[in-house]
Amino acid sequence: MSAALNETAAGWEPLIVSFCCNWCSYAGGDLAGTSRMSYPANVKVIRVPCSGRMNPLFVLRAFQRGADGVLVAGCHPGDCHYTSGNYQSRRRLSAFKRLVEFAGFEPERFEVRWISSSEGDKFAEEMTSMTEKIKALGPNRKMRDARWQSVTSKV
Amino acid sequence: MAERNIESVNKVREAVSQDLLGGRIDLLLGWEKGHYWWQSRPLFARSEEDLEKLAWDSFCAVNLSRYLLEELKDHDKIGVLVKGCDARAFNRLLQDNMVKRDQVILYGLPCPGMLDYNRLIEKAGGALLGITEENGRVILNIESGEQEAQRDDLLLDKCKDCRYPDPAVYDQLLFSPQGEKEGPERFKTVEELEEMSAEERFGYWEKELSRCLRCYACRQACPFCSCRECFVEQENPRWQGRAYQPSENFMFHLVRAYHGTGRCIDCGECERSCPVDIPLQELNRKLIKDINELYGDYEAGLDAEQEPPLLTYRPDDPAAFSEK
Amino acid sequence: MSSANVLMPQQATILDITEETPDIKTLRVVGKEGMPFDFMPGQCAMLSLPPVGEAIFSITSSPTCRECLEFSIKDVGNVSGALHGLVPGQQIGIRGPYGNGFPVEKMKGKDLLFIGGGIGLAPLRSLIGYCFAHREDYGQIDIVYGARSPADLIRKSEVKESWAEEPDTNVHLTVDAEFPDWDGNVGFVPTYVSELGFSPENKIAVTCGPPIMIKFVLQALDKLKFSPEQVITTLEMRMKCGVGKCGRCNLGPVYVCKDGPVFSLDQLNALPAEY
Amino acid sequence: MKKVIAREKLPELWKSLAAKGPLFLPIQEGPVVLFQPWQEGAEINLDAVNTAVSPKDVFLPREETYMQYRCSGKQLELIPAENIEPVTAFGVHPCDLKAVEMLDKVYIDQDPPDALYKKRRENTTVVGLSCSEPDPFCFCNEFGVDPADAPGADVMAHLKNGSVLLEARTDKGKALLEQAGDLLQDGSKETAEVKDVKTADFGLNLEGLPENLKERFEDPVWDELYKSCLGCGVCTYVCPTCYCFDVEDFGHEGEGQRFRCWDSCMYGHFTAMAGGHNPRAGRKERVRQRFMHKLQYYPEIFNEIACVGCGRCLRSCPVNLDIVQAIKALGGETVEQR
Repeated sequence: MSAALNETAAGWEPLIVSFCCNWCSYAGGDLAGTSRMSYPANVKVIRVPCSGRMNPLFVLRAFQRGADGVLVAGCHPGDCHYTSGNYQSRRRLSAFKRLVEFAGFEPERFEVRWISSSEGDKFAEEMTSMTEKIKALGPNRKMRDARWQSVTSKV
Repeated sequence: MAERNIESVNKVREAVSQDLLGGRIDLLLGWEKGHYWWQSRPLFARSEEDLEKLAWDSFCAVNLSRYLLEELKDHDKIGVLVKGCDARAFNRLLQDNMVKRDQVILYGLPCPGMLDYNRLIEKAGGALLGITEENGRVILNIESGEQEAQRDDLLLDKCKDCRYPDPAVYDQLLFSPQGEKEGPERFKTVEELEEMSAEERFGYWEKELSRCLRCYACRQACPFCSCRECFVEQENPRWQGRAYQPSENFMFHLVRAYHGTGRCIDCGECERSCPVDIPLQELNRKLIKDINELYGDYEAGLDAEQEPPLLTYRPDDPAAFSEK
Repeated sequence: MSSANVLMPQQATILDITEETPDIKTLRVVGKEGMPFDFMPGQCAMLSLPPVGEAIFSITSSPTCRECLEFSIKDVGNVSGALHGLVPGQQIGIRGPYGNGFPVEKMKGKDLLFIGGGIGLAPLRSLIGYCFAHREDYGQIDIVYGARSPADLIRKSEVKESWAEEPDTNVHLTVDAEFPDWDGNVGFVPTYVSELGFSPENKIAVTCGPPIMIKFVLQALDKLKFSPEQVITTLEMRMKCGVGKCGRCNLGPVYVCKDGPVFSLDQLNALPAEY
Repeated sequence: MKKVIAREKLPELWKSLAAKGPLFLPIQEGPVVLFQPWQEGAEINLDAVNTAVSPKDVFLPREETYMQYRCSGKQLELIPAENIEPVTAFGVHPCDLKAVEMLDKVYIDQDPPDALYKKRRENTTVVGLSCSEPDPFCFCNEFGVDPADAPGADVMAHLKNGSVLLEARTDKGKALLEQAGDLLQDGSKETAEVKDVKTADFGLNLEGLPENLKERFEDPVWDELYKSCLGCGVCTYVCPTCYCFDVEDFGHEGEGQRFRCWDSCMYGHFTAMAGGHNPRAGRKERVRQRFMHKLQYYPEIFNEIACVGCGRCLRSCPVNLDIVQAIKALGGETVEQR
């Protein structure tokens, strides 16, 4: 993850880390790609087997290492490849989203979206809209490890 | 001395000694006095002599259920004195399959709430020789005489807004129940924090968490922290660094609290154990409040049969994010 | 007294890496200007490979080898695993030497019995090499070395060929079970020691290996009437500093990193058995 | 050299000291008092008997980076990165300073000296502060500490009615008072209003305890004593004489740093070896290690018990398993008491 999270030297561009469910959202991203729909290069996609695989540690580690926003994308409720993974993650990530907001993160920094494998357009839209929102919000410094920054800025 | 309870401690002793000396239990987990009258520490009683040390007074704050995790390795059947929170802790361990119901005999102690020595001292405004209690009032014996105070004003933070002072699970209830309480200010601080801007809130937590020593007392005292290996000690990947950086402080405390979602019994042992008084309970209570709002009222540890909210779902659940 | 930070490693380079067994590799290491430091057999060094970290390893080469330091390392953890993944020419950090080393002076004029198991040969090899280099100072040398299988014996050719050819030296190899290409002894090291029936007269026994082997070797030596003063072993502990400050490796008031790792059995018997 | 300063002038003094380098002192941080660096607006609390965590932080920081590394290809560059500047520690109570002297024995006197600690120690000017009111947990009298005087201080401060008497004891101390210049008035005729401070009497008898404990490693008392221990590290982190540390790297394959930080013998991973073996695998072994270190191992090497009676473990242990309980359980109790 270290290389993916470097800030570019010239000007600030937000870094969005998107954890995408292998079965729906990641495929949705593929469809967006093959259909030549464009979405911002700010988004770095990490594939997870299911949105139910999401561990809050992943999200916080992304913020520690330089993410300005984190987006989890999974199958629509009812469509989980493993039957109930996204029903579980809806509860877990709802509680987690409120907790990170309670810790002082702006609500826009952490989002969850349902994107199916046929929704290439939605994938592109959500990634674009997340990027725009984070651009408007500015860089995230909360929970970013200052030591990591000093390390990466010199590389 | 804290002489509230000569009679009640005798009653407790009577109840447990039959079982302990009769061999129905091998060990009794209770409390004994510490160096001072306002300190009580865990007692591991195996004999009549041990039982003489037994204490049950307004300073028995330590949650005993947690000790079952270790003691059940060496004992077949253990008796535990349980206050409301200790009983919920027991249910918590039961739900996590850490203990079996028939390994334990629970002696229920409806709890009037435990007193905070610092509050007593503050109230006394000087040397405090001891206290006596009657009918919800505390009489402080100070050098210049006596001073009276409302008991409710002198409780530990963790007891102030306790809603369930009566044990939710027991084999024998030793005193008459206190009844369910309102706990009107339980979420007051959470709500105040919610009112703040994101920046202010972050600043608040950054400052509070900056005191963290990473002593893990909050974790060790906690009945929901019963993992064999905590993420803190995990290697490859190493999630929790040991540096005292704000980033690492947030990592530990957010994940610790989050792991208690739908599992925290609101006993406040984490906060009471913290040597630098970080308001950890507010993180836990935030999660309790949100779970209640989103997925219906749930009090962890009240009913071991009821499915914890993060272990179940309904297809029409609401979400804290947009689902369009 | 030096004012340099003892925790600060110096730069070193890996000359080459030899695969000894499926999970043991030997690394040859040089400092910026030749040998990073002088040392005695039985001493250890901290090797570091950021960002993985630092760990302590015993030096397996003899101090008489002036070209480089050698470390035979078993892949058991983060640092050892990462070291296994390196290639020649890679730079690492090194600091040391740490510990007391073997009592080579006290051993002078004695017959020597070395008993090693598996990776436990690593510190013994340094001492054995030293004794061969000072051959006239020591009497008859017996080396008992064993491993689970022939493939788990380290430094095989050196042990079998060079050592066995040294004057007044016997090498006794053993493996735990029968193997098709193995014509040597089959049996556990402690049993083999008993069978070989060494006399304790004017002899010092030095043993190193897995804790369970050491335990039974000590029993075997006791049966052969070796007194605790005649038996020497070396201990392994988790260490962070190497200089008796970080607080992990103590047996009572004794710190394995600076007062050990080499102890005679009578010394160990007087200490809490917390190892 | 003796000087006097009015209490209301103290903030000016602190400000001027802080302008010259970091100034550590007891600061009210929410509900607790901690020994921390001064900054504008900090609420200094000199009346607190004890800071929640001992001032050892000044000499042995909870986290200290001492190396940076850079890696590219096969190249590895290791760069010393310690950053040690002159500091002032203001308001160190006699027990805590005695404890620092115990750390000195390990970190300076015992070869090889720890350069980082030594440099910090030499670079620190200590302003000791006498105690006027002990709290119920203070029991430094048991260890021969005089709450009214810290012999090792560069400057000894005594709180008086409305003023503070500052007495320089060393050249470093004199320099500190001279720097303060006009803020201080001559105090050569002043005397400290020394009270005979009596700390808690737990009825301990420490005579011969370390010697007695030598044979008690396997004593059954350990089978009971550890039971209430939760296995947290509170006692070790608040303790002024605990000094264990860990070393860890932070960074990625390209660049990063190495630091040392406090560690605790109460943690299971403290002694866990890479292969999985752990010589102190359970809470019993760890509790025994901690108390034996204080009461037997350290005294065996340095001829004094590694406790100064500051009372922090009595105050902070969530289950009241403290050193007094341990000493009593191990027979270090005056016979008449019970």
